[in-house]
Amino acid sequence: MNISSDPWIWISALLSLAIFSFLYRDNPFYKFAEHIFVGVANGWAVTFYWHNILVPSLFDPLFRQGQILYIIPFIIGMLYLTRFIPRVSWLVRIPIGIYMGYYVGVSIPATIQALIIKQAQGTILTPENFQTWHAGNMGIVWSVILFIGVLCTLSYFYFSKEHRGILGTASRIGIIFVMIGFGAAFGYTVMARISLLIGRLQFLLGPWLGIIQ
Amino acid sequence: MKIIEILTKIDRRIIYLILLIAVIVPLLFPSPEKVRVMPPVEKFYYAIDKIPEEKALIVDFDYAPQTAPELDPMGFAILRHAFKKRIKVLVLSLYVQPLGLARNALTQVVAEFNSAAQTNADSIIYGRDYVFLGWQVGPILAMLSMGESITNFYKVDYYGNKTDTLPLMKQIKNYNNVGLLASLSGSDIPKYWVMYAQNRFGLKVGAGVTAVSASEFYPYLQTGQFSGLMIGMRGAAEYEEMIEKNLNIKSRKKASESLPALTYAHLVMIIFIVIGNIGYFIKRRKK
Amino acid sequence: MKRTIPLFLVFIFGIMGIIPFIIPNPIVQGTDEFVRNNLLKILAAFALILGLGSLLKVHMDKIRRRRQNWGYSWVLIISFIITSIIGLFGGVAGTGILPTTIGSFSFDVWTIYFNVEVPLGSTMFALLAFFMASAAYRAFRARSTEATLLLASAFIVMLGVLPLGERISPHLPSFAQWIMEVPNVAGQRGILLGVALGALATALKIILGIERSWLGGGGE
Amino acid sequence: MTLFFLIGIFALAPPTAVRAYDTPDDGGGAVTIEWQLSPDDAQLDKYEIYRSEDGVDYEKVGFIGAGRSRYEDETEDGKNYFYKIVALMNTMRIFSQPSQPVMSSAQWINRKKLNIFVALFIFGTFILYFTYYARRGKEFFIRKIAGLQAIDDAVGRATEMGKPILYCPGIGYIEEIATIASLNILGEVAKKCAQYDTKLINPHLDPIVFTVAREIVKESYTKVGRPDAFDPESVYYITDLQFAYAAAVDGIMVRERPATNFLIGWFRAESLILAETGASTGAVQIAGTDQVSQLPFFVTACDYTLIGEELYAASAYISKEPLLLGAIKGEDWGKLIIGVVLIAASLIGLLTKFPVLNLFR
Repeated sequence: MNISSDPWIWISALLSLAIFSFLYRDNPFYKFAEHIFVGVANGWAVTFYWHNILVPSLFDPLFRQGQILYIIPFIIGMLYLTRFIPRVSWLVRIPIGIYMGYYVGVSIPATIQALIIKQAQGTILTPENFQTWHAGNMGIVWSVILFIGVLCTLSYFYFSKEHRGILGTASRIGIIFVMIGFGAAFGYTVMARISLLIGRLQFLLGPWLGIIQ
Repeated sequence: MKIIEILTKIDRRIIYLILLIAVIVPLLFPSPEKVRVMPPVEKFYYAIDKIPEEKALIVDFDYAPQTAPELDPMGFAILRHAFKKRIKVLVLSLYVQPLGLARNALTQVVAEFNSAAQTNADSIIYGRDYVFLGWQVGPILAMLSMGESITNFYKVDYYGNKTDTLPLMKQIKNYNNVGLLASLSGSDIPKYWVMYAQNRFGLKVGAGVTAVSASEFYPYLQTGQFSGLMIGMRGAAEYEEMIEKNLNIKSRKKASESLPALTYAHLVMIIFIVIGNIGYFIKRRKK
Repeated sequence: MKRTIPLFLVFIFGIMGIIPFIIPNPIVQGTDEFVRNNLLKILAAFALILGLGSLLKVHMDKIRRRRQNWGYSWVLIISFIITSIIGLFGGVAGTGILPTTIGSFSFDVWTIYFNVEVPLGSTMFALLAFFMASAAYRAFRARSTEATLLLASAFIVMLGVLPLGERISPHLPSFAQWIMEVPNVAGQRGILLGVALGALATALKIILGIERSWLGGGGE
Repeated sequence: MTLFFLIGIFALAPPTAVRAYDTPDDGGGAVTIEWQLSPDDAQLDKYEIYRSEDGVDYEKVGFIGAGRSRYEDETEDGKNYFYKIVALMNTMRIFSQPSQPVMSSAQWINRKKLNIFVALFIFGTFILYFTYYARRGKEFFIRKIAGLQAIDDAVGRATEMGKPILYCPGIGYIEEIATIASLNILGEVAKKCAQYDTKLINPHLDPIVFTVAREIVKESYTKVGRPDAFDPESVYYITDLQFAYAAAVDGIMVRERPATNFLIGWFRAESLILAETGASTGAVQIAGTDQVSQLPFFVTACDYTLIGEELYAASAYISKEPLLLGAIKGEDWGKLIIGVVLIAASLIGLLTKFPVLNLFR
């Protein structure tokens, strides 16, 4: 045992324990720690927005180098502040409109290609796709299962008809695929959460208490 | 019947305690475990390994402290791999919270290599072998702009140097000079790299993700949109295994050390699910 | 006007986002890059005002009206102000006008990040491991065919990802891998295609001004 | 042996068939050079690319590893260039024959991306067509959705037991489709509560969602003729912190013991905490989200779960909002088209030699 003498390590350890205390029940220590978390996270963000973005990309060119055109993005950006001034609060829609318009615009072709066309390409039954599994002759079987699975899952999310007859059967098969997928996600999530706990305990047992390396 | 009665009414504090013990005890006696390397990680490894010498690797650190224990080992392993193979590296974060973790991983791995280096050629030198682009606002803007010109979007690097004065950035102008982008993220960022950088500019993308989103990302691996996929602590352990076996990198294997604890904790989970269900079925039969 | 101008901007910038995908000509690409690097990037930075502004407003309100637990709002605001002052005036490299060390004790923005932010953030999610354990015992029941299937596939994957699975049977990890690659991909892809269509519909409606909920309140 | 080896070196063969052409589908400023690998490729260190503007003086512009036969060079548009490829081994350099002159230029259309715009046109037309008709008052059929049918029973059960109903809209902002869908369903649940005179509890994380929700609930009470029964305290704001919110909702579940918990909206990691606590109190739970990673917890711990798009469809179904109904209908046609295209493309891929996958790049 070699308990740390660094005050910062003690601060981190005590804050960690304050969060863990939530397991017993919600309590003042936990509330205190959670509010600090949000405060510090935002302070950190402000720091880097200022030093990394606003100063080099806007204030330096505008005020030091006299590139007067930068006044335009500056003014549009400042309109975000109108959100908190009720009488002119509609002006906030201008920067939001510009940014959201562009963001939504670029997402349209990107969504079609990456999430629809490419996904369809991987599903189509062709000799090339059978090879992608590196499973020899079984590749054909896997491709067929995948193909049927995708069609059936799609039919589960088809809302324009009652699920009877063929559509009913297909959607019942579809939900089986969905549930197997959720099961896999569930199993992996167990691993994810435990990994995070391990990471935290490694810190508490290591740098703080000095029990492990 | 008494036992069943007890088993169906375990207090949750007892459950917490059992889980805690199952994790702590294996941590007290650390022994890194070996894992079999599965195809998704193997693909990832070779995608980095085969980056031609005129191209660079971009490592995108995009996980917040919340998911760092899963993703940190991946970042370390990839950086070790790249520096050992003398692949040029650019490091960046698209969000501001992960920036600290990116800097931490980079400085640690560089120090590791430079403390063992004998000559200037052996060392990992800033501006020649790697550049820390840091963080600029607007994730999707960055993904799109770097396709035209990296230095126009990242005008200054993390340390405030003008990027167009760095020797490495004279060779690496845009995605045409990038062999692979490794995106380590606790959320959907790897998907956005595919949507924006890959579709428009043909960038190859490898993804390191938390185990929570594993099943969501597999469809992109099958279509080849991801050149590799590394999932959670197990994926990181596989990568550690790969670099040790192939490149003889002997360093701390954080993920592999955690595997025994992971195993016992999983067993605890499985046992609790089984007990819970046994109780449920007995109760239902009684009714 | 309060609606027309924003809707017009959404439309124009939406089209500007789509066009460069198909027209590689340097005039188009150059304009696109210019707008991104000089206007949109700065707007993205200013957007922090929105988030930060509402956060502070909510907590000031809480303090003013003495709502339940209003004292903690002070904790949030004070920790925000302290971190900001240290960050803004101490600088990110510790070279600002504000000294960030007293003797051997340093309190620059990095130290705060690694010793406050990182432990708090990672512990918060580590809690979930415990909730997962109690949920495993109390809630995860094979109460329907669907839930049974889900649990079965979860069991195989949970064992398959561990080195232990390898010892039980070398086929177990391969089987888990197969589940991820074949049935899981089929189910996920079916969901994904539907979600992509939904996103596409919403995006089109926003650009064309049919979907206007983003305008929020604030008058006609 | 040595002699043989030397002959091997001296006979180092150059790359052949050097072909340079303007890189297609780009914005100009690039030329692609392709060549046949040298027969001695296996022994080479790399290839170097030499360029000339007059066909006489060549300068090195780049290099590429052995085994590769394609290089893209940066050029100035409108200028003629000649290329030679050099096979390099140690210090030996063997030059190929020069390429034909080539000039780069910018294109106006990227033909590789045309498929995206065809798809955009098809999907866009369907979505906009149905949205348009829905706004003009045409009604569309949407199938019944299991979770929704349970709402009636759930409210009835709560009334019989004299217990409240908890409606948790998740932690999303107002922009999320899931949050909007959840508010639509909330409106309907509130109507039922007003009719049966059941207490509704509706806690919030986001101040804006909270404001909107209060209006919606109030309106629902008015619509069924019970404006007096609306309790403004039933819709309230708790906090904007994720886990603090989860803790508070957990507290409500344990103290008030609602007969039914609705967990519908945009959820992250707190989904597990809420669903588990709810299940342990014995409440009937109806959940729904489009966050795929949270769905497994809802499916195992809740009685009914609206999965992904089902949530959107449910909100369209229950609210009868034409914009939502039109979109769902358009998306259904989109799915139908995807299904048909998948089948047709597979038939072409299996029965003919047509490279059908190339259409889906």
